[in-house]
Amino acid sequence: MAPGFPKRSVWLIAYTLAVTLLCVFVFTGNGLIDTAAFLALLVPLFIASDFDKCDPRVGMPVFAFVLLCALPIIGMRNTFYLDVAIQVGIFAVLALGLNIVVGFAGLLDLGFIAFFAVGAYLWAIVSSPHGAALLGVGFPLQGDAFFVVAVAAVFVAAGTGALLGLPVLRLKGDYLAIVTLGFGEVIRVLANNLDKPVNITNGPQGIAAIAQPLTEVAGALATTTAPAFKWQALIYYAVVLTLVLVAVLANRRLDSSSIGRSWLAIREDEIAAQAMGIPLVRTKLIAFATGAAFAGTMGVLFAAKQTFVSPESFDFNQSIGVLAMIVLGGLGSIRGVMMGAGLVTILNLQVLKSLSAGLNHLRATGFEIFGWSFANLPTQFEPSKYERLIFGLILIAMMLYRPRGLVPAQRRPISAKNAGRVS
Amino acid sequence: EDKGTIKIVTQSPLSGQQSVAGEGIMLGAQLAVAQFGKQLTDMGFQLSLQPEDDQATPNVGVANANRILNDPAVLGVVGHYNSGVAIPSSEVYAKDNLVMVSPANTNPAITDRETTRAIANRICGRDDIQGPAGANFAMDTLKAKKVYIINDKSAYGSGIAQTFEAAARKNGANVILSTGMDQNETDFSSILNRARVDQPDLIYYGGTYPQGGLIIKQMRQKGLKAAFLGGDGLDSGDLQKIAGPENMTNAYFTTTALPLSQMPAAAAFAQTYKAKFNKDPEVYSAYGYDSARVVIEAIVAAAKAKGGTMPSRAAVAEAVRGVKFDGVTGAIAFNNRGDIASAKYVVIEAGKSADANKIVKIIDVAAPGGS
Amino acid sequence: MTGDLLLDVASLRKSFGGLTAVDDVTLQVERGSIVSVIGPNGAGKTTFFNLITGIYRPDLGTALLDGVDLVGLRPDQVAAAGLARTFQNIRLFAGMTALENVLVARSMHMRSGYWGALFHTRVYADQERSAVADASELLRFVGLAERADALAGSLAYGEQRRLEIARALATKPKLLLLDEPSAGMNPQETEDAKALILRIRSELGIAVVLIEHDMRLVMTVSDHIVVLDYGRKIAEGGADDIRTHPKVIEAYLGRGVAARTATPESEEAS
Amino acid sequence: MTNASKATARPLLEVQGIDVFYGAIHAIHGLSVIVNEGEIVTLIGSNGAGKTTALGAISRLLPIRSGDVLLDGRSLGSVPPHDVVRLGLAHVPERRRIFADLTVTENLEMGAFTVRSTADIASRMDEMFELFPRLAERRKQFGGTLSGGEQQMLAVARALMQRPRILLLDEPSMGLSPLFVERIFDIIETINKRGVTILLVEQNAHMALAIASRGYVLKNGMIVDQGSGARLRSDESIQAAYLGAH
Amino acid sequence: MSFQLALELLPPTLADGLILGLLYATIALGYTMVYGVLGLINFAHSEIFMVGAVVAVELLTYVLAGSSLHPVAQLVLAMIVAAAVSAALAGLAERIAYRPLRRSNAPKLAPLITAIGISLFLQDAVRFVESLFGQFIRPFPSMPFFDIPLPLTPNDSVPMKSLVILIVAGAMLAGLRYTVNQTRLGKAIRAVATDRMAASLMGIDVNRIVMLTFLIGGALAGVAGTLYALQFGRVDPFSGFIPGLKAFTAAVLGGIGSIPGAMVGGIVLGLIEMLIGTFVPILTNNAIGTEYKDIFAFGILILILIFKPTGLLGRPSTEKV
Ligand SMILES: Nc1ncnc2c1ncn2[C@@H]1O[C@H](COP(=O)(O)OP(=O)(O)OP(=O)(O)O)[C@@H](O)[C@H]1O
Ligand SMILES: Nc1ncnc2c1ncn2[C@@H]1O[C@H](COP(=O)(O)OP(=O)(O)OP(=O)(O)O)[C@@H](O)[C@H]1O
Ligand SMILES: CC(C)C[C@H](N)C(=O)O
Ligand SMILES: [Mg+2]
Ligand SMILES: [Mg+2]
Repeated sequence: MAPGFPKRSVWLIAYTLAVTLLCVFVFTGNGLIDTAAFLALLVPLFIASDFDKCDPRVGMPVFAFVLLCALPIIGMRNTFYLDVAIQVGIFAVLALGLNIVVGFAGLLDLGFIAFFAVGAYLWAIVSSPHGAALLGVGFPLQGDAFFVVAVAAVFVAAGTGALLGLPVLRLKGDYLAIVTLGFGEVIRVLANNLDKPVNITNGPQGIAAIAQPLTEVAGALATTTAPAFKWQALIYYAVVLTLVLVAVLANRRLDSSSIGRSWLAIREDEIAAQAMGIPLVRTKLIAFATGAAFAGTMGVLFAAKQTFVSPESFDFNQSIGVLAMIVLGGLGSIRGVMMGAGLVTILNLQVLKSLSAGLNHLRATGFEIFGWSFANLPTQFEPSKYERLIFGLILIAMMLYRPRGLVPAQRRPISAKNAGRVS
Repeated sequence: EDKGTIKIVTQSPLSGQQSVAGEGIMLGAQLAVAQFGKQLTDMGFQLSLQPEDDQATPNVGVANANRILNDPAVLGVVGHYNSGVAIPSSEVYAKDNLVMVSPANTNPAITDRETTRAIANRICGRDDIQGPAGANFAMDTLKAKKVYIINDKSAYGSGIAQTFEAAARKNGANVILSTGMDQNETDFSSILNRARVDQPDLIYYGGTYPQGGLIIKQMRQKGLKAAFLGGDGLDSGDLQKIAGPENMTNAYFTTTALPLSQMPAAAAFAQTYKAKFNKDPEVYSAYGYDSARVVIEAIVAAAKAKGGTMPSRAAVAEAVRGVKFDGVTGAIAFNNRGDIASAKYVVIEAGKSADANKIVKIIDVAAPGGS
Repeated sequence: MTGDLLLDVASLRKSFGGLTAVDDVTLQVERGSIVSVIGPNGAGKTTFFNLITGIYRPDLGTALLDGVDLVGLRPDQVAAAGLARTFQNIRLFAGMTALENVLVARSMHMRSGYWGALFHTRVYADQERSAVADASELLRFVGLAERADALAGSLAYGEQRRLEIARALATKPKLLLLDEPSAGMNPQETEDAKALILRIRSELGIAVVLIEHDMRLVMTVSDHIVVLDYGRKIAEGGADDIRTHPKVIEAYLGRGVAARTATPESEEAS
Repeated sequence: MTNASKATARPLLEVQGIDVFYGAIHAIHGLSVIVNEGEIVTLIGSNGAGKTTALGAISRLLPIRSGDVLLDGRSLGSVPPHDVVRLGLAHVPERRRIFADLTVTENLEMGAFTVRSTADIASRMDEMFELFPRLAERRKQFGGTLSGGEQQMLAVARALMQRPRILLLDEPSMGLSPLFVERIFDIIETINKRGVTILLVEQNAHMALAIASRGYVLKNGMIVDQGSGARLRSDESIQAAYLGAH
Repeated sequence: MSFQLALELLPPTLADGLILGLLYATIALGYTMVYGVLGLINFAHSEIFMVGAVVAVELLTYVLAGSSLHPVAQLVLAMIVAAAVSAALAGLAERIAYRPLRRSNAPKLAPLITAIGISLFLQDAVRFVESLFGQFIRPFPSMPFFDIPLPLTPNDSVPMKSLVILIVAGAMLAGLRYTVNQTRLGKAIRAVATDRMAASLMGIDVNRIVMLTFLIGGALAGVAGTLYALQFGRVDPFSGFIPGLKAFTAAVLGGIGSIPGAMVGGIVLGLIEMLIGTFVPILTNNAIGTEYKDIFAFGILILILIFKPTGLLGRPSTEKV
């Protein structure tokens, strides 16, 4: 690490402050400028989190400032950005969970979203009027039971993971992939069909009116400029931030521990790993259950935030989406995986939307370029229709440009000095 | 003078299999903004329409909703196409009283939930009437006794199939099979092979036309002569194209929309639509058009009430309930739950082509529960 | 044979389809001894290792390590019972550093793995530190201290062989099975390997079973030599017995080698 | 035992000052080697000296940063790896790389992939079974389940199926029984007599130098010594470093 | 359920299951071949299949409809063009999105992401092109010849198209089997599949073989697309997804990488699906409907894999320790 504060640090701090101020004063509500401002605010996060290049004495405070100050302030002005941050957080934790399974242990899981669904339905059933009808006295649980259930979900999901894992973890590589894919579909189809004979999931109608935590707090804080729903979003933001922190910590600690090395060893050579005394199924099972636990908890949060769950939110594409995040970010690289989650989510929620909204604006106002007016754009070219096409192209381009991910995983040499000492 | 920007958003599937209908809604709304937006621009507002793609997926719809919600310029939403997307998305709109006027969502839950009571509206009918209407028709007119019911496992399809089944059973129908079949499936032979043995009088389908058309086609190809009946999801010019005209016999659907050809005001609408977009209107285009008009009228009313200044979202939501006009799709007026005061439920015999569709029956029913 | 019996294999048999790769093999290893298994290519030597380490399940026979029945155990259980091995076709964790390779083999002896790591307990941290210290020591032991942070896959062949030995030693075995440790080493390096094997016994007190085609190595380090051919044991005994055993010369050594290794070096072995 | 006399002076393979890198690691520094037609040339050196890397660079498995490799005077720089075989160069790689999922027979057929005549392939295969009777016994077995030594035989036999003009051998004696080590060196000499030029990497430096006309000594990716097999074998420093204590 | 009912239902169910299975098998081959050679799950294969289907339907609707050719000739023509287009597309995908990743030593999962990218792109690109000419949901044109009933049992019949599919798909599968087992190309494919580096040492142009594999798989997907449209009567830019997923499942079920495995896996899956879809509701008196068929299908898949971890015909790995 650099001994003094390099000049770059000064720039980083100045830039961060400038963008924050700009965001606070320039934010208009929506549109390309805001998107740009918001994205500009993410740049310091990216730089500051790279402790190899950026002195942590500068990086950490900048990082904390953006997450704890700048983003919440901007988010309260426009909760959409808070919502984006929450979504990124949810997917970051999902991605970190999947990273343990795929990135560390090398088990290709194509049905990861199933555990997310388990958590979501768990909270949905115990905290909604629908569930009350099913479960009877004492239900629905109050919103604040959220925290208890979130912890319970860790174990429920981990248990589900273990239950599935036990028979199938002997399978190799892509056989495991297809079984997990099948499992993911089974969970979705079950959710879609378990409205009869006993109505557990309410089938395709989904479960609505799911309770939210800390609504009194949000209510008490409400003012005319900051109504309750904004405070509610802030609460979720805080919860998500905490969970991301926990997830990162867990990922880092596991990665550099003996269990992390066992996963890696199994990924490299199962037979040799076994011969070195690593129990194959148990070690894989731990990875599977840990990943599932991450997903289950986030499922609870997701259900609370959406206040509605239905099977469509848990289809195969979602599993693939999370996988895309971790591969795009860099398999096995914690920072990369989080960036992958951020990138995909922001791209989908915001950048592509802003782009098509921008083009639409040009069309609506009849903007001309080289004498050709955007107003002449035929409806087939309706920009908002091609967001997924562009997304597809971006995926290809990014992978070709950075085949090992945005932040490729690196094995850090362990020296006797830093052994057993990971933050 | 410039009193600020007002945006109206459409949320409908613009990509994916259902994008035809979704685009119809969006273009209808665009036409309405072009035609009626003048009232607002004359008052000094900038008005624009912002199309959003909800991809027929709840998550996407909700994410869009969150973004829209934070754009203070947005005063109303026209959407969605799928009830399954509209329900969770409207939960988001309700957080800040952003009004939603749905052109197509027939699921009862759209207007039945307390949480969205203030902001959710629709200008189409409800499945708890449409389903039973279909059942009555099946029993009374078609004299169906043995019935197969298939639904597409979507919120809409399973909902309408349920209401149909309940009413049919009440009327004494013998429901031999009631099953789901995922909306992406294209192969109905496992059900139809069995039907060849059971020989039901009627196959009811709760779902949309891409599958509905296939069921008709595969039924007839397997030599099944049974009647086919479904809900408004089948109401599309493509139904016949997919089924193949030669297979279109003994097929019916209920809908809450009069065929365009039957609507007096529709001819002019269809003409301008075609002139503007160079394509014929989809079934739900007119509904998108009228929904957007509802929003515009409500904004105008709310703005006027506030002395010509920018109205609040809550005021617009409230104003929607007072909007009254004769739209392309019929008389528009809402009850206090957001349902259209009086909806038409139409039973149609599907012809060899959409133009050959015949109206069998029109029922006028007031929405239940409202006032 | 006298003394303290460590490994006791009786009547081991394994066939693949029509081929009996190991046929009624019996072998005993005493604590602190070095036993070599030699024989022509395809004689069943590696298969023999695979049978007692749980990679394959024998069709017949027993294998006791210090009284523990190895038959039917999974490879990791065999390792836990105190039997470690190297592989003829080197099987390192290529994407991990040399040090990590060794550390992996220490996992077995680390308590409080998962939760300890998650909650970062003191016990865990101490363990981790001592594991790294031990592993570094083992790397030094095999002469790879300098390569600790190099990826195993980037090491040259001979270095990989030594790393495999270090890794196997990290499981703290009672008995170490080495499958052709000197393959790919030049004579000088083979000398080093020989010294290493002797040090494994003398310094670490671990008994060794050695599969090897380098007769100079075999003849000088072995207390006892077993010869397999077509899965069957055709001879056993001390270096001098084997060197002159006609069947062995016929099937395996050839006259040239028998003559060349006839130099009286066997004293070195003790 | 050398057959240097037989070798014509015409260079078949010329390696001209090549540099090879693994990422940032500079594994081969300006290596130059000449192999004349009909010769057996050996490369010796300790573990990690760069022998395998050198062979890989010659047969175009590894990219060359600078320098050139000429086969028969023609630069291999622009020849795609799979066409090197067609020019008559065969390579028995380290770790054997046999086709685990193909049978012994199929492995041998693959060796003659560039040959189209089935009769020709059959006769070559018979020849191999004669040289390696053990393989004949194992004809139908999957390559992956062969014993280590059997795999080694198969790797050599597969390369010979190509009837190359020059054969690169990376430790062909590895894992072979003493009896068969002698045999494999006999085989190498035999095919050399039949006109195949050979570049041999061996840890069994004694025997390698014994059959080689010339040898190069590689250390840390550089050539530190070269000369006739006989001279190197008697060189004391080389004996000390590579040939063992005596 | 009465025995009588079962007796009546079984023949058409088996017939339909077999046809479905053959279609799965034909698509599955594309997955399994590419997997065999590269160890890569080519998730874009489902869209390549879809493009084939769309092309065939377009040709039959707009180009061949007016011609006086026999319907079978029309179909075959459409099929050939569809196969060519699909093959070209598959080759393009390999060239643009996979080969560069191979060269840069990217992790095994990297091509999965480019594949998803291609899928998304193709879906919307086809939708775009199709919507230029009207709606993008395309019905298979009406060709009465293919509906001519052929007697199956005394009181049951199958349409002509079933026979056509049986013959065409069967012939394709047999042809491929021959190619891979008996020809030089087949041998090269198998060599590349086991060890690319060693294959290159044998004088095999690895890139060319990989390309050929994609082309063959793509062509098969084009054929399958045509037959699929014929059988089910409708295609759209999104109709590749489900059959693709099923075919991939079939490939794994049979033993991924194994060509006979893909065929067996496809047929087994088709039969399982059809039998369950028909009989489970009857057996459970409608308590469990047809919508559960995927649960059963995947359940059976999981069971099979637990007892046969490398699929029905997949050989256990020949790696020796
Ligand atoms: N999994 C298997 N399937 C079929 N045959 C096998 C299998 N494993 C080993 N064999 C055969 O069993 C015999 C013994 O093999 P093994 O590997 O034990 O020989 P080895 O004595 O170690 O020989 P080498 O000295 O060449 O390594 C060989 O002929 C081999 O081909
Ligand atoms: N894939 C690789 N990545 C990085 N470095 C490598 C790689 N392969 C070899 N090296 C390094 O290159 C150098 C030369 O290795 P090479 O394998 O050519 O040696 P060698 O002479 O063949 O040794 P041996 O006799 O052990 O086979 C060694 O230092 C080795 O660590
Ligand atoms: C047009 C229909 C498919 C929409 C349906 N009425 C719904 O509520 O989702
Ligand atoms: Mg062996
Ligand atoms: Mg080497």
